[in-house]
Amino acid sequence: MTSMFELRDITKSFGTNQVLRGVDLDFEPGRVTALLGANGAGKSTVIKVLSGVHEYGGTISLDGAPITVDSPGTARRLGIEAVHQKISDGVIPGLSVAANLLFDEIVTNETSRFASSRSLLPKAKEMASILDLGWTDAQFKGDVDDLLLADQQLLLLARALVRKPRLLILDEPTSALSKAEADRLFEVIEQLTEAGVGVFYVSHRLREIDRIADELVVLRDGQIRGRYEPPFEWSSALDDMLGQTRAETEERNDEMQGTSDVLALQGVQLLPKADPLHVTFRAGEVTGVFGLLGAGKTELASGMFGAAPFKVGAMTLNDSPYSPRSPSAAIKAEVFMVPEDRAAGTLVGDWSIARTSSLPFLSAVSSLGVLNAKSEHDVGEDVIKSFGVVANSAKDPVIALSGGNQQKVVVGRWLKEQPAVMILDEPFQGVDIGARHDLVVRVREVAKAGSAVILMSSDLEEIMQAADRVLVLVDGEIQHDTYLSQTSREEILDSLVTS
Amino acid sequence: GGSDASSGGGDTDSESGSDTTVAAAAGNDMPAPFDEGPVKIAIVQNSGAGDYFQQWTAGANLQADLIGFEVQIFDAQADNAKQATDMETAIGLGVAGIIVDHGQTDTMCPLINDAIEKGIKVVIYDIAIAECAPDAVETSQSDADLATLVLTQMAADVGKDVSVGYVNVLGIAPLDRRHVIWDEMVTANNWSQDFFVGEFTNSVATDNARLVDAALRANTGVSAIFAPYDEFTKGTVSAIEQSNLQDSIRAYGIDISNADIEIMTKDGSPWVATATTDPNAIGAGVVRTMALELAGEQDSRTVQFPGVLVTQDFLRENSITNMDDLRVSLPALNLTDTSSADWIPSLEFK
Amino acid sequence: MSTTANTDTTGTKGLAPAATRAFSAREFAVRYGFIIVTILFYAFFYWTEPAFRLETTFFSMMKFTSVVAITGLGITTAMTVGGLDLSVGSTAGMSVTISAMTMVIYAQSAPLAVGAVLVGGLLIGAMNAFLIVVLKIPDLLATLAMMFSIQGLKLIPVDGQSVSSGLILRDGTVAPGKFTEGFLKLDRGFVGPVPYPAILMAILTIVMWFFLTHTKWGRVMYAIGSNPEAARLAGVKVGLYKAGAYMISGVMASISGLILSSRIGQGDISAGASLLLDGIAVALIGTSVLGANRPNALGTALGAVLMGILITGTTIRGYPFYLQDVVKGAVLLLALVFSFTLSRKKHRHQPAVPM
Amino acid sequence: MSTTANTDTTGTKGLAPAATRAFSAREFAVRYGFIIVTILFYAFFYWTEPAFRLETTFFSMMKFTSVVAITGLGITTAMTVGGLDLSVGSTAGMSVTISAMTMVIYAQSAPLAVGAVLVGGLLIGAMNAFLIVVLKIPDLLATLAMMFSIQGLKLIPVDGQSVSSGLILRDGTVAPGKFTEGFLKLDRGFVGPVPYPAILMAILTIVMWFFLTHTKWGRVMYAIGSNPEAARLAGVKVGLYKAGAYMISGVMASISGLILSSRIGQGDISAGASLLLDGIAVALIGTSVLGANRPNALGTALGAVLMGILITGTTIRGYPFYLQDVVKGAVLLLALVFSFTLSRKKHRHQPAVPM
Ligand SMILES: Nc1ncnc2c1ncn2[C@@H]1O[C@H](COP(=O)(O)OP(=O)(O)OP(=O)(O)O)[C@@H](O)[C@H]1O
Ligand SMILES: Nc1ncnc2c1ncn2[C@@H]1O[C@H](COP(=O)(O)OP(=O)(O)OP(=O)(O)O)[C@@H](O)[C@H]1O
Ligand SMILES: [Mg+2]
Ligand SMILES: [Mg+2]
Repeated sequence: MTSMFELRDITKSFGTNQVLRGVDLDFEPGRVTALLGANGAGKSTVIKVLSGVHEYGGTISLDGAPITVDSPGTARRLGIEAVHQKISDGVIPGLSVAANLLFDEIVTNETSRFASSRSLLPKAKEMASILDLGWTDAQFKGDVDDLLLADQQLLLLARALVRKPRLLILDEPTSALSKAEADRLFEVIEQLTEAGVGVFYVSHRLREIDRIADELVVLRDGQIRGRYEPPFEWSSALDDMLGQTRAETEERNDEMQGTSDVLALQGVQLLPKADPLHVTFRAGEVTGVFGLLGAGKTELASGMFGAAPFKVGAMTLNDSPYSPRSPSAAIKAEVFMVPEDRAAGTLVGDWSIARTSSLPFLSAVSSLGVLNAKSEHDVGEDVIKSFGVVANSAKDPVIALSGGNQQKVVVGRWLKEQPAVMILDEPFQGVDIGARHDLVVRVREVAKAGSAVILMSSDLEEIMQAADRVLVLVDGEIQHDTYLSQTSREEILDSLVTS
Repeated sequence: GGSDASSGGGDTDSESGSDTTVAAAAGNDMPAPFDEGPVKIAIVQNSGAGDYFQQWTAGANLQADLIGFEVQIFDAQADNAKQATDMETAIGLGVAGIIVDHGQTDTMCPLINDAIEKGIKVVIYDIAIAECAPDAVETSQSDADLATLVLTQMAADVGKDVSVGYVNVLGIAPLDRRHVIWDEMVTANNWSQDFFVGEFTNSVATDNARLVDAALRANTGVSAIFAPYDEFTKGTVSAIEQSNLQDSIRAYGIDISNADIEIMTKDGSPWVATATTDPNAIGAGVVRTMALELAGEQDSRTVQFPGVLVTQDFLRENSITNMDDLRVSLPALNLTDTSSADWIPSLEFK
Repeated sequence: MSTTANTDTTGTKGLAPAATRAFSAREFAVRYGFIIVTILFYAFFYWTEPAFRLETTFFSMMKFTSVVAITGLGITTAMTVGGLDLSVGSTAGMSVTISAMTMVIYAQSAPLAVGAVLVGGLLIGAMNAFLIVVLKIPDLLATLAMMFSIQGLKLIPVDGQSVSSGLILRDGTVAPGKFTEGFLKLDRGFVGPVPYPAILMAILTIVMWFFLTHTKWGRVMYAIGSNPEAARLAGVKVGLYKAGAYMISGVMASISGLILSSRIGQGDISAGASLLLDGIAVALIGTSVLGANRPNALGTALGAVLMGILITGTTIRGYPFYLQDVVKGAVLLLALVFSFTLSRKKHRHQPAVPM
Repeated sequence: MSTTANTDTTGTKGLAPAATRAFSAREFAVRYGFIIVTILFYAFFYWTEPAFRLETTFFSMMKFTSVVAITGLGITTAMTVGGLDLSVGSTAGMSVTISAMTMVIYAQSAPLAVGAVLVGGLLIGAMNAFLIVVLKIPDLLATLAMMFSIQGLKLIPVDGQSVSSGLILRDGTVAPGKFTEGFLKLDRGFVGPVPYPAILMAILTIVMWFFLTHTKWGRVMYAIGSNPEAARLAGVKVGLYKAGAYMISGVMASISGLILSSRIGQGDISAGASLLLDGIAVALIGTSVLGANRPNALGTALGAVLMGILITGTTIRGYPFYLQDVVKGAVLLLALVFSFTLSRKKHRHQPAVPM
């Protein structure tokens, strides 16, 4: 029998960089096919081929008949809906939330060509209800830009789900979502599969794959290296994914407990309605700040970094008053931060790895303001080596790296130094297990060497793997503060709810 | 550009100076409509910018004050469409008379006729409207006269059968009139016109300097250049100096101003002669013509203001450094007996 | 539970508060500041200058405004797709020459002249689109190059001369035709007391406003201007829409060219020179009207009206032209302070410097 | 570890192929096409026009080039921080007036005039910076407003007239001073056969090139132009650098003003009018030189030189000015095709976050 969509020997290169080398994939109605692969394996590229973004070699056939997917429009007509990895590739700032929800319908004339903004509202609400997005009218009418990252991701999902396509493609849809939101998404996916929709699901989160996938395909270096039926054989799947390497998932027994207080917050108010919070971060340990989306992690991080100074409250750094009005002030005080949104927060045009890495520390690679190309290049190479970035050389543009490798660069450039405080806001978004492991090791080294490391994440796994001490943040208030050895996953999750 | 009219005339004007004397004292009994109160008129200028129009406007203002006109000035900054709008506005204002200073025939004629139909007297300066608006009074400085004066001088200086250059732009009434004479003189003296360049941009002098400079490289052996508009002449002069040809090439222009005098009298200046009228005096003359027209004493439909020749030598001999010195040395510039009447206080610019 | 999380997260930052904030002094200034400035200026001139009160003054002001406004509408359209059209001034100038040639040199009828001009504008737009969409040249550069080219090209057939009846042709004969009465009516005609150009301006403004805000095409154009990649991924034929926007811009420019031509009554080669900067100015001012923070037709028209009020008012007060420039600049600045300094909104569709 | 995985991937996309690609015909066109065009034009005029071969022609060509080039360098600097400076033309014009006033009306020395002009340019830059950085007005709009304002303001102290010696002041006395010989030397002086302006242009080009590409300040400016938020989060004082860029732009403009003033020899009020568009044109052309795809000093200078070659060459050939515009536009287009149509470079210097 022939399956719904058949991909045969799909190839794709960017310049001389061959990313896909003959990929075969089958998608069946009502089946969830999960794709696992290291950063740069080519997952997003497969998706972009299938959704008509890239030209490609090889054949795609639908119900046995060969087809060509030459544009996103064609893909849609063929019943392929994709939610791409980058949220910024989906939402359209400047248009209302409603218009964004209905944008596909607007383009395909499923709404009247002369529809007024008002007349869009009912349909938009209907769509939002799929994911129980309880937005107010004001929000529906307002600019989509006023939504949080998470809400924007949910909007894009709703937009795709409502179309009940033949094949639904989701590229790391949960990397910005809280657990509850993710669960809701899975329920909907289950409903859709019952209705015969085929789903192509890309994620780094093994638990999610375990939960929803009917089939697991592993991609490495642009080739399929393994296919699995549930229950999935994780150890061998991870081998396929990472080549000979073996990702250690062993118990941790290396907890560090810092002694000297470095950064202390007194009466800081994170969110308008939240109680003031008092907390101290210590050198020599990794403090994980765990909280759902919108809990205030980014507020906390950008407050301490001076990117968005706290309105209420005070801070001391090594017992002297510390109130940075700008990141540059914070950096002078040796407080560093890796921001949450990689594209908007760190990537500069087509800059090479070397340039991107040296940007925060230009004085170090220049004398009397004149830059030293050599030492700059070395900085780049250093980052590549110590973080195992997949790249030819420090001259490669960061933008051409895969998501995970980009993240290694932007985290790595800060860890060359030995800061007093290192803040990482969602540093593992879209980072595969291998890459995450590398990052964790280095981060912990920095802590061991005497920095106070603060790691914000809405993914408990990440906290458990990287942190010594955990703070649970709920609506801008600290609900739980303890060392991991003295608590359990259950206790932490409870502290989320019992507030 | 100095359309600083509403600020009341000559006081802020630089080039006519403040020491003007009223020659024929104001006649005691003025004819209608001047007998009761100030008379409102409008001046609709195509462009008030540049030394020439500045002095023109200044003179007009001084004369207007003496006669008792209340003047509203419109300056279109060389934008013909804007001038049309200005004219409409002026007509709407219900003034007794409108003076139209330069502009495009096709643009202004219909509007001039509108004005005349509405009983507004119209005096125009330097637009060819004889056929299309016969009822308006057409005044002009005699461009033919100016061109003849200076080209005769040029012929005397360089003689026949020589190579000459020409800087001009056609399609602008006065320049066209000067062009006619140029053609005549070229054939008459059997000059060979090696180049004819020129462009009318918003920085005329600089841009034409570029053109002439290039032209001079392409054509060596030119012995004189005629640039019948002082902005052109300025450009020409600086181009000649660029190429260090001041000894071999003479420049001839039309019009004069403080800046021009400085350039002409500077050591080794190639600009040896220009023909001119005093823009101040002309401005005043046009206003006087309007006064006569309103009083019903202007019979002829055309008034021409004669020009005079000013040579480099003359300037040097009388050590003239600015317009005032020039006016002292050349009383003829004052045009006091053109469009004059005993009841009109006429001006002498010193 | 995630739902509750969402609702309260937005509670803390969301739009409900924004709605109430809308009545804070600051928000008020942002929304209405610009309109108030316009009214104040109008009132000021109205009380101080009797001549300004005249109906004739008002309508000749509107005539003046119309050209800038219509050009501005074109630029606005290009701005909605994230571009900018620097060729509008030259296009208007070209239209003046084309119309003059058609009627004067080829002695054709007014309708034909109008047709020729509009087609001309459409072609320029298409050419811009070709450079931008097919040859992938950034908007600013492509239209700048076009600006230079047109400026020169339009003068070749007329040997760089203004075309007016009685023109001597290359073969020495006199040009047979002239500007027809009908054509001259374009600028000089009235409906009651209202001049045609003012009516045209009103109509085009409303049409463009409806097109941009109430139709699919307008929405998609805004989308392209704000996030082209997302639009493309959603299946929008981005190139097609960009092309459309530039063609509209070209046609608008040629329409203002028609009005100019009819106003000047001859193929003035310098016509349209000042139009580009004024057009951009009003289109940019327009983005600040009613706190829209994006290019929009109504704002542009209002910007043009303010510009008209200032020019006319200061002229009647007899300010020298340089003081008029100062006032122009100062008011532009004021409008900008309202929408950018005071407004908290993010701004988009600012023509980025394209590298 | 996964590092091993890397090595095997890297093998597949090793350096060798990338290196070879650099020499594909297309890449070649992108890199050198523009320079070749320049050389071809030069050669063409050189062979066809004896007058063009003259050393004097070459240097007077350089003199005309220098003004545009220096203005372009200023615009380039503003472009590196993601902005654009529309006020350069007026600033140059203002400088002409200021220098004339200082020497003619106040009878001061040339050095003082130069000082006054440079300070003037610096202040304009600071004002632009204030509007953009403090008042948060987008660059295009802020500098547009400044353009209008300066154009008018500069004429107030001189009652809108050109300042030249012999000028009669308001109080009726004759202006005491005149353009000093020393000042006139600025444009008319030579070192050997080389005119000062050409030397000045060369020096400023090299200085700006070094500043932008080899110092940390230049590096940071590019970062800001490309992604201001990223620069800020990397500890850059964005506002400070933007201000710096606009001050440089202002000073550059005032320097070209000085040259103009010395060339015209009087306070011509219309000076600098055509400078804005030419300056932008060369700065934009510059982005395409050597496939840089970002504003850069050398490219800008080269763009100005090409412009100069075209103007001089075509004038010597006796082309009417309108044909020169056509050529200008066509060449600009050609340069653009090289760098944008043929270039495969995806990621250009472009503000990532909308203003
Ligand atoms: N537009 C592009 N231009 C050039 N190279 C690209 C482009 N997109 C992807 N690549 C390259 O293709 C390879 C695969 O990228 P892709 O995004 O598909 O990886 P991925 O599996 O999605 O990684 P991640 O898990 O980090 O998202 C990477 O090496 C990347 O450098
Ligand atoms: N740009 C903003 N303006 C105003 N309020 C905001 C803004 N961004 C977030 N908030 C508010 O701050 C709170 C925390 O948002 P934030 O983005 O910091 O969540 P978070 O804890 O960082 O989660 P994540 O980082 O995973 O998105 C939310 O309640 C949200 O309403
Ligand atoms: Mg991916
Ligand atoms: Mg966050």
